[in-house]
Amino acid sequence: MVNRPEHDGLVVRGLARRFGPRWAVAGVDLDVPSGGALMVLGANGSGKTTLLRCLATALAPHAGDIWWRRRPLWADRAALRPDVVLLTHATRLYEDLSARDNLLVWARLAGMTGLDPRAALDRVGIPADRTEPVRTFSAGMKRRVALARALLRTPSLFLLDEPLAALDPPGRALIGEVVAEQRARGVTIVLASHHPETTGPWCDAAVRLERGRVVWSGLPSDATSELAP
Amino acid sequence: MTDGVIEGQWAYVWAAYVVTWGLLGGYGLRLIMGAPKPRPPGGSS
Amino acid sequence: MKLAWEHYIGLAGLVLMAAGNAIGLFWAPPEMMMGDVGRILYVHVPAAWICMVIYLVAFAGAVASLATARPGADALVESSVEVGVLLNVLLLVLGSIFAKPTWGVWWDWDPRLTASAIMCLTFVGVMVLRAMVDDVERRASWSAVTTVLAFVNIPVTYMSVRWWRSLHQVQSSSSTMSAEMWNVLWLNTVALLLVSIWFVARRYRIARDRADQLRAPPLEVAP
Amino acid sequence: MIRLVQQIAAVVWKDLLIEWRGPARLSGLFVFAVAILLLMAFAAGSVEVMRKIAGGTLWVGMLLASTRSLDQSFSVEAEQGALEGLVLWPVDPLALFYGKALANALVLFGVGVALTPLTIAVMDAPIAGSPWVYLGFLVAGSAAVAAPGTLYAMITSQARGASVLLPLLLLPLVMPALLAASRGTTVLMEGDPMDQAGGWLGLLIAFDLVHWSLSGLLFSRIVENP
Repeated sequence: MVNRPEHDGLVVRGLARRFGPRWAVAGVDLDVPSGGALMVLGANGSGKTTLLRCLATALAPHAGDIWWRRRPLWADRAALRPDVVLLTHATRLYEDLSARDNLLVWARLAGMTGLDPRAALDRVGIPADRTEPVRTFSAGMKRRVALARALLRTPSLFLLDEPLAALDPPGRALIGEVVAEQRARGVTIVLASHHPETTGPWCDAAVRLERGRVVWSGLPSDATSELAP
Repeated sequence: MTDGVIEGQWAYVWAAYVVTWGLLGGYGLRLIMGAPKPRPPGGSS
Repeated sequence: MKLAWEHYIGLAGLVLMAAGNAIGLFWAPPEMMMGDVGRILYVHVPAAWICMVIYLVAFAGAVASLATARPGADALVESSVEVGVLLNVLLLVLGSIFAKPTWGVWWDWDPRLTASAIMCLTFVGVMVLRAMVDDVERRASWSAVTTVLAFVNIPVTYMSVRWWRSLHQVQSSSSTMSAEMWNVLWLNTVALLLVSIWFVARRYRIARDRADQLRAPPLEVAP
Repeated sequence: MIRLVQQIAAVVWKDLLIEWRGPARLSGLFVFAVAILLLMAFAAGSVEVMRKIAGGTLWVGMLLASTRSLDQSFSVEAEQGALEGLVLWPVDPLALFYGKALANALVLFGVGVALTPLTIAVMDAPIAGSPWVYLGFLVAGSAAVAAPGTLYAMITSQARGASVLLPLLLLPLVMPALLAASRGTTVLMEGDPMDQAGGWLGLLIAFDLVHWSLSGLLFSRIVENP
């Protein structure tokens, strides 16, 4: 119904999603060129997480369109999901399994057999020989395991929802490295953040959401000074 | 068929008709009142 | 003030039901085997038939709801499940009243009675589930799923119970009816059908109103 | 198709691994079922009554144990939002359903196998009929509870009052399966003098066919939030 997307990156037009009587995302337009990185700012409840979950096809939009590589994201979700990875607040790990078992389980679900989880765990700084269940890990360690799991995939669109939460400074630096690495590979990034001063330098554009709408867009460097709470 | 009649069988017949009208009438009245609370207890939404 | 269409049907149903019940109580001849107790059949049998009809409507609404996700289909599920359960409860109470003078007990493990009791429980489950879920979309798809399964399960339940009973002794409740009695029965069935249509239609409107309050208003276009 | 089977196998493996690693899940289920068995034996009083209710008791125990295990099967998915992660990973919803249903059926079957010698001993009800047909009842009966159970556990794990809601929805639905399984096992224990076990097994398999096909379709329709 709407005209075709103008470029082969991420194109969002009029996106809206409601929860019960409230519109969490109320008509958002976004353009992220292929290989670009967008930082999404906004207070709690401004719609960042809902936006990212719509981009990840976790939620069906109630209005509007999303295209990825000129393909309608929701309609083609079965084919496009392997290209999109979302790193959420929820770790999506099985708490009774060890870090190693978690990676093995998820790898096998993705059809990867014979994976050695050691390398992936080394990358995020979790000792691979730890056999206790993830339940006993700290919040930051769980997030590292979740990151390791995300890195098993080679997405073309990488979505990070508040990736710095619960992480110590080395963990935050790790996220920065990962983002840089992914960008070097041409992966497109959308990142929701409360820390523009940290995540700003990783991105080349920024928007700010308020009550489900884009109220400001510009360079990440301007976001830091202008919009600090 | 009067000799096989069970004693007081009309009581059952009346009970059946009264229950029918009571149940249907009660539900109908609630619908007319416009604000029925027909959901079973244990939750509100 | 113009009345909604269902009120005419409801009024007709009410008049027919009053007339049909009166005929069943006072004019129709006593049943051959059971005597006057057979008059219970004029409310008992229509309740059973119309209950199944209303559950069939619920099933159709559930399939439509799963296929189209339209709010109207969900409201139809909500209203017809509730009216179906109402008739189901009526059916069970009447069955119990009927069992006492005919079989000497308040409850009999007759296949139809047993199966309809199980059926009632499955649909009550749907109603409780609806009450426990706030999100309108989830509630719609989940109650549609449970309604479909509850309905599909009816014949399976009936078959299993009948088989179970046939291995013991078969309780015969069937008896030949005169043409006169059939006419009275049909009159009462049509009356109950009309009344039930009024129930479902009224309840449907209430369900639509409530769902609209839970659903966000249409989004105005951003300036 | 091959991909689907691989994914089903991966989901089964995952669920069984979690079941195995989870603290005292399996043994808890088993003890729960045993407690029901003992209670019924006490309530029965005499040996004649025990023999009559042995089959029914076994299946009531299995059924009540299943509501616990099904609940757990999805509470591990709900705990950290793994269910949504699985859909996005992406795991085919059909593979997800059949994998989880299969794992649940296997767990239940295991409980049934472990419970059998105890039932025979406690209730003094040896299997006079064919043990293979008895095994068939265990397989078909576990499957009959697992298919609608998996679908309903997915739903109730995301609703309020999950632990009440699941048995409320599931028990009336599986009533025919319970009837067929408990009647079938009971006549087997009596030596099947009237050759009824086959008929009950047929009914159970018919129930399985209906629910394994329908529940899979319905699950894949609703597992994605529309």
